[in-house]
Amino acid sequence: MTSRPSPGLTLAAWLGAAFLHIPLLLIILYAFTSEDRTYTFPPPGLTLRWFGVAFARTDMWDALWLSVRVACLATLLALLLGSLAAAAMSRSHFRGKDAFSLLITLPIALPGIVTGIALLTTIKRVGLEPGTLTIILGHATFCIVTVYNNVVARLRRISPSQIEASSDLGARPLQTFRYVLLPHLATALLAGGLLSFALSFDEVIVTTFTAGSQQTLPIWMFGELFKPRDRPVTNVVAILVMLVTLLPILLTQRLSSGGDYMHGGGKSS
Amino acid sequence: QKAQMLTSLGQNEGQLSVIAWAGYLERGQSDKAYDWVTPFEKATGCKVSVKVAGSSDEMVSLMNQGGYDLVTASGDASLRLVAGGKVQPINTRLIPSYGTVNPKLQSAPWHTVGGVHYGVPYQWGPNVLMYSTKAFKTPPTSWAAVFKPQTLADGKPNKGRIQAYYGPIYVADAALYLMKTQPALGIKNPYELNEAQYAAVLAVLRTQRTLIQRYWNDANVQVQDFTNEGVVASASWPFQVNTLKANKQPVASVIPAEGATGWADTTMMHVAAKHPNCAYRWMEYSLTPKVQGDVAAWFGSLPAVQKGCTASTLLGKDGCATNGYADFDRIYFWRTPISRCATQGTCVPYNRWVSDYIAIQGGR
Amino acid sequence: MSVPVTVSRHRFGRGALITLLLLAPPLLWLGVVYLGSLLGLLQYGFYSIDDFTAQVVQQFTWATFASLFSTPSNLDVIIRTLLMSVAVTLACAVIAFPIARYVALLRGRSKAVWVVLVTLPLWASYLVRVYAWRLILAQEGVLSWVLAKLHLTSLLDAALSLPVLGGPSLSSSYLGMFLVFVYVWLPYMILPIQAALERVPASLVQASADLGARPFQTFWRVIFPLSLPGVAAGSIFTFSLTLGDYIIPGVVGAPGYFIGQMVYTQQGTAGNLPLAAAFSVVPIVIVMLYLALARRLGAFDAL
Amino acid sequence: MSAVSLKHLVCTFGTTRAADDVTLDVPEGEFYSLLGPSGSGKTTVLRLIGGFETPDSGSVQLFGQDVTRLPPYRRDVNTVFQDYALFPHLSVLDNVAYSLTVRGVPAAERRARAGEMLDLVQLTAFGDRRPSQLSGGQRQRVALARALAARPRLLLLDEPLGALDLKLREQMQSELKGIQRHLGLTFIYVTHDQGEALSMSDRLAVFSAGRIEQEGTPHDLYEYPRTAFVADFVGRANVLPGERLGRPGTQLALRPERVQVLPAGQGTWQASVREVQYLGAQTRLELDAGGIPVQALIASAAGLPAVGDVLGLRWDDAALRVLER
Amino acid sequence: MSAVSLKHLVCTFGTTRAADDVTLDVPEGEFYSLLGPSGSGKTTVLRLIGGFETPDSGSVQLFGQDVTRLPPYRRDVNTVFQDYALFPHLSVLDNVAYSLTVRGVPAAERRARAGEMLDLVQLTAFGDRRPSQLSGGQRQRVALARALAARPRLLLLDEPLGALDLKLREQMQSELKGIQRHLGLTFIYVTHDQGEALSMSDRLAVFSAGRIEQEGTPHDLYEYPRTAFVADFVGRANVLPGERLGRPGTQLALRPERVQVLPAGQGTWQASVREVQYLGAQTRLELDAGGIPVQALIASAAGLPAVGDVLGLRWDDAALRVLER
Ligand SMILES: Nc1ncnc2c1ncn2[C@@H]1O[C@H](COP(=O)(O)OP(=O)(O)OP(=O)(O)O)[C@@H](O)[C@H]1O
Ligand SMILES: Nc1ncnc2c1ncn2[C@@H]1O[C@H](COP(=O)(O)OP(=O)(O)OP(=O)(O)O)[C@@H](O)[C@H]1O
Ligand SMILES: [Mg+2]
Ligand SMILES: [Mg+2]
Repeated sequence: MTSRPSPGLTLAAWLGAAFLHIPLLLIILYAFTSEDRTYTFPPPGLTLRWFGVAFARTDMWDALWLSVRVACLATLLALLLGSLAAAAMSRSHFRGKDAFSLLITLPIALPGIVTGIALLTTIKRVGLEPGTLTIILGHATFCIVTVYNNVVARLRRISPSQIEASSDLGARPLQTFRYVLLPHLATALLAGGLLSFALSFDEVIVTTFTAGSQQTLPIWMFGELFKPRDRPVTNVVAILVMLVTLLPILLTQRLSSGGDYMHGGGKSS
Repeated sequence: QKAQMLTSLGQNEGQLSVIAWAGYLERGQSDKAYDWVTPFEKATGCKVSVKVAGSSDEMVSLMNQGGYDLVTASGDASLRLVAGGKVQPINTRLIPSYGTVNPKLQSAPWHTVGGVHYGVPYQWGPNVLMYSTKAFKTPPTSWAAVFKPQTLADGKPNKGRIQAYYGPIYVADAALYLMKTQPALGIKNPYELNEAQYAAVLAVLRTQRTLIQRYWNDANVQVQDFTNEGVVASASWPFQVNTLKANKQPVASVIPAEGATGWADTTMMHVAAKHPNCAYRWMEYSLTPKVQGDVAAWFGSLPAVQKGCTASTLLGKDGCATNGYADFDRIYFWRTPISRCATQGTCVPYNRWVSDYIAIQGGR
Repeated sequence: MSVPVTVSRHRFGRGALITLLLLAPPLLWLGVVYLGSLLGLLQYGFYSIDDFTAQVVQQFTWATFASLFSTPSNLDVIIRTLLMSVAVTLACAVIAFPIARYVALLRGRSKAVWVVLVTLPLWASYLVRVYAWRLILAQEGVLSWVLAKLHLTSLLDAALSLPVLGGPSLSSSYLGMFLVFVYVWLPYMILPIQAALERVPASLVQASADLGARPFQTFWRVIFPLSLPGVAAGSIFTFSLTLGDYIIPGVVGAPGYFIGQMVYTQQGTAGNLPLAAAFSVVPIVIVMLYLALARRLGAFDAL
Repeated sequence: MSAVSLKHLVCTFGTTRAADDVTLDVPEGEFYSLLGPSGSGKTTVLRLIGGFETPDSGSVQLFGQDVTRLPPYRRDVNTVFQDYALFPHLSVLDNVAYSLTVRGVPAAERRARAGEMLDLVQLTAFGDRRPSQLSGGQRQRVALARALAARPRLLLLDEPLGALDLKLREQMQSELKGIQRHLGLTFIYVTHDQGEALSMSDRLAVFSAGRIEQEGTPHDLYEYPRTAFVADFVGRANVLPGERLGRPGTQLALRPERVQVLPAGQGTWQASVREVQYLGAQTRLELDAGGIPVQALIASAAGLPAVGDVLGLRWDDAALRVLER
Repeated sequence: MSAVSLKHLVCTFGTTRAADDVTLDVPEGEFYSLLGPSGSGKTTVLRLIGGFETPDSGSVQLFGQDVTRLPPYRRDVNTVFQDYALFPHLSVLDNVAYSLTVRGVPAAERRARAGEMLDLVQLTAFGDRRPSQLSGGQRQRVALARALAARPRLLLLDEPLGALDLKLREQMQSELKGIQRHLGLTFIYVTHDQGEALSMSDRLAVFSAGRIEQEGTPHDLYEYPRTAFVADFVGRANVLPGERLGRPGTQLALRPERVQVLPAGQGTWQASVREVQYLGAQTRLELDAGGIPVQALIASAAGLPAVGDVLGLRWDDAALRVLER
């Protein structure tokens, strides 16, 4: 029985999708509004002006660049720590294993403001200067879990006999890692990495507490939303980010759907 | 520890980092005409970086974090910074233009403690009563418009159409209202309230809670609320009034008979500022009449230097009048309420204002 | 079906030493730095603030924690936030389920398109989305405009006249805030549910039909219980994100404070870090309890 | 009345004809097997009967009623799935009671009837366990009890013993057969194990590439295979060219146990031993008779030849079967 | 020299003694099987030889060298895994060449040698495919070729044919045996299928609960089982109480094919037919001889009795084996 969505289900799904996307359409619409303060609906007129204004904002580009750097580095750090944790967890049982898995989940399960303030008190206590470094550390803390989850799930799917087979065929542990484990994990790492990039890229609350005088893109937007003028510029930037990120989303899609062959090592196809 | 005051200026450090209200330090990114940071950078070689803060509280916590040189603190933050030892005394001799500052502001209590100056006045402004000219056929003359339930000129009650500022400092607005309308309470200064006075003030605020549509915290959101949320009266800033008028919305503003609270911002310097020379140069530069006028034009505020009213083409010649320059004497500027107060021995301190005002907003 | 697999004692190498080496860096970061930070914050909860100097008094006291529960307005904040988090989580689950089920049933290209549709909102800036909702919810905003065109304004008025939930307009009522919360966190609920649904073997659905269950019965007795881990995983996000958010309650909704705002205001204002710390303990405790529960439901395998 | 009657069923997946003009008739009470190699379409036919696939053409009748377009839950049939498909979130008892639950049978009666079924499959004590806490053979029995609890008149079984090891499989075979007889049900049983099919079935159909190659009783199929495929799939067979046996243009099947081994020089053909496989009771010889490979099965008790020995072969002509091409 | 020599190996998991004092000696070039029911410790012993488990005590010697503490990649052994464990991300050729790749053999030579191995298993044309694009039998061959490409002197095979269907299994059995003979390698072969073990092995060990029950040639084990367990696991056996046969206090094994069926009234025992299983060449009878269940295997060609018939049974006393308790 090839289950097909029933009409009711289809309707519900489309309504849900509309709920998710109408606000996005509105954001797009208001990137073109000719009237920038009161945001009446429907907008009195449309203009391309805000794109020019947005592109001319050097502070926006600075913030964007900082966000990209922060997200990249935080993701890198999360990839490292997350994979290590996943590797450790997929090994034999050890005492405190459950506690550890709880610990890894904690930074994303606790509200950002708690994480933010907690880190801030520590940063102050050890006399660290809030800055790019502290932003990265803050972001990495809650990004670890996304990488961890992806890698752990993948490791669970790799049959242990793959690793044994490699060793059996004469591969030393590093070779096994290079030739067997890494190719298997690549897509999981990519998917986890992208997700953590996204989380870091759009994070406001933790950043508010761990940032020094630098502005990441969301912090810049926050300022801009408070600012008296040029509100549509934030919409323009939001659209920009959406367009640019569509590409990696599509990419992960590809990779994760192509991931089926990954457990095709068994007897039954 | 009390930081030592600088006695002479040295080499520029080439950098300066400032915590400021949005729009206080513009480098022409939003509008090329509004740029007073670039000229400063060109003139001094100090590269300026700005951290925008959304509230006085945020400014305090950012200063606590450290890593900044200057902050444009309002009166409700400045004394906390002084008391917390986060800012250093300013040597006014190193700021030649200090003398041009409006004399009433030069030694204002929110930045001068024991005769020592902890900053340089930057801008000020009143918290005016903004109202809809449709709902009020004649301009309201009392803050009662936002504190007392009443039926407005358009025939509908004011319930659900009133806004109030969300910051706990707004308690002072209610205190000011009582100070003038119930002299029997003996309030002498809206920032210095004993327990009995304080209780009466809270009662006023509780009554107001039933009228409130929202407590506003974002000037832009308030502009929207007046445009499409049916709000008709609120304590507000000239900025919102100007914006709404520019958008042809039917609003006007007034400083009612009781007077008004207001804010006066001071540029203050962190105790551990890493770039003190650039900081002093900025403080001097910030008093330039043209800068003062430009900021006022952009932000809808008033210059701390009288000449600022005439030195800026952006502000225009009526700018100061529009923004309420003449009302200086009727304004009770924001300061942090402290326990040891001048007028009555012991007063209710700010952290109680905070928790009680939060409770009132929550309907308690 | 779970096929019994022989698990070796040493999956990826030998001995406790390697486990320890692998574990050390993440443990150092999360266990020492992060957990240490949390404990450091907690410590402040046992301090108090001096009414006169407004300085933190570093002396052990239960008073600050006690004030959480003895001050009615503080208790209000906690209850208000909890109720909202629970409501948002339930609503997200209800709305997410059909979408997730639909996407899980799709194959090939249309599935890919839908997964992108679901994830895309996550990439549009959170702040911009929240502010966009103000436009929708305003008294003269998009929603009332549409409802007016459809002659359904009375519906909106009825909703707004609800006790507690309603208000002068959607954007200044709990109803509006609730909508925004649900909107913003919805994708976080859809994705794990969809993943869990995809793990329900098709043969179980067939077996159920074979045993005489109608499609709805199959859904209720087989598909739904088996996707609970996904719901639990998603609810960790929606629940805790609502619990700590301070931006949304500041932009839309009725005036009352939420825990996030409270923490934010208290730590900034007069530096009342002790009360802020005490307040942050509330979400910490609730989330811990919740995690323990979710763990029971197998949420950790579904995150 | 026929329990199942399939008429010209066709079911294609892409370009694969998984069921290709299948016509079948199973009388009530019969144990009927579908036998065939992997991919020959056995499961597909079973799924067509159960209602999990819709045929491209042709019809499915159950007990005289056309059900071609009915969904599974409207058919009076139950299935024991190849992977058992037990509900992991329900206890064993709840699994067994599932069909009663969805029909709204009251809890007390439900428990009683599910309990009976558990007794039947000898799992009385396991009602409270989860399926994951059972061994393979026990799971298999739960799947059976669950299907039987619905009191179907027709039970479909898709390689129900495939995952069990040899001893357990043999034990379950006789239990299954016993239950079928005891309850008088109709069983349609899919397997690729010819020994199983022969020993359990009343009748069976041999599938190849979506088609039925031959149908009949085990004895018919073993003794009178019509094609080389059936001859070799049901048991082993020597398929010999008619040229060497005086019947040019034909192929002939000869069962290995019908080949008699004699000392060299005697018998019809001479052959050399290529391989000796000791099977316990019997021993299989692989022989080379002048280029034609021949298998013979002899009792181990007799003396065994060695690889390379030359032997004489003989057979009864009545043991030869002419095959269709 | 022994290829493998295990001395008093003990390996426990928690409270399970998966290998319990296992001592074994396999000469070079032998096809040696480990036979036993599920969970009896066959895989564990294989993993101990391969180096995937470390024994709690005892030692493992390969070709005279003690390797007890060496990791798998330092042992001159290769394994064909139960689930094949092919690398899904590598092509078939790269899978086969894996052991050469990790040893740094130059690409050209690597391809050549891997190609040879593919020729050997008759998969020359499949080098560019992914494992997921192969059928079960083909995957099995790739796993074999991959293990052989490393040129081990000893090959371990863990139920390599377990998942294949019957016909394919029989075909692969003879291919495996052929390759072993052709290359002169030592094979250690794990299976729970006694037919497979008997027909392929030079010698075999029967495992039960982590211990070796009996060891010897297929003929030894079939003809002279020492315990009831071996008698019944290697082939089928009637285990009869000595009391009824004049040897009180003992148990005796009797193979079903050694039971002769006679008309009622004749023979030593009288028995009624409880079940008749047609197996093609032979037919199995389940009989009840005064409360003692007896199986008999008779040629189908003779006339078959029906359920309920009473028959006489007889056997040669030489066919009885006294079992150890
Ligand atoms: N859903 C499907 N989509 C595409 N092809 C299918 C599908 N189901 C079956 N097939 C194809 O139809 C043919 C018959 O499959 P079926 O499962 O009926 O075989 P089977 O006889 O049950 O084999 P096995 O013994 O391996 O279970 C095979 O070639 C198979 O690949
Ligand atoms: N890693 C392990 N952890 C715990 N117990 C184990 C482990 N590996 C094996 N065992 C136990 O050791 C015993 C022997 O297992 P082993 O896999 O060697 O059996 P086997 O003879 O290969 O069985 P099968 O035929 O099912 O493969 C079993 O009881 C099994 O449950
Ligand atoms: Mg099948
Ligand atoms: Mg095994």
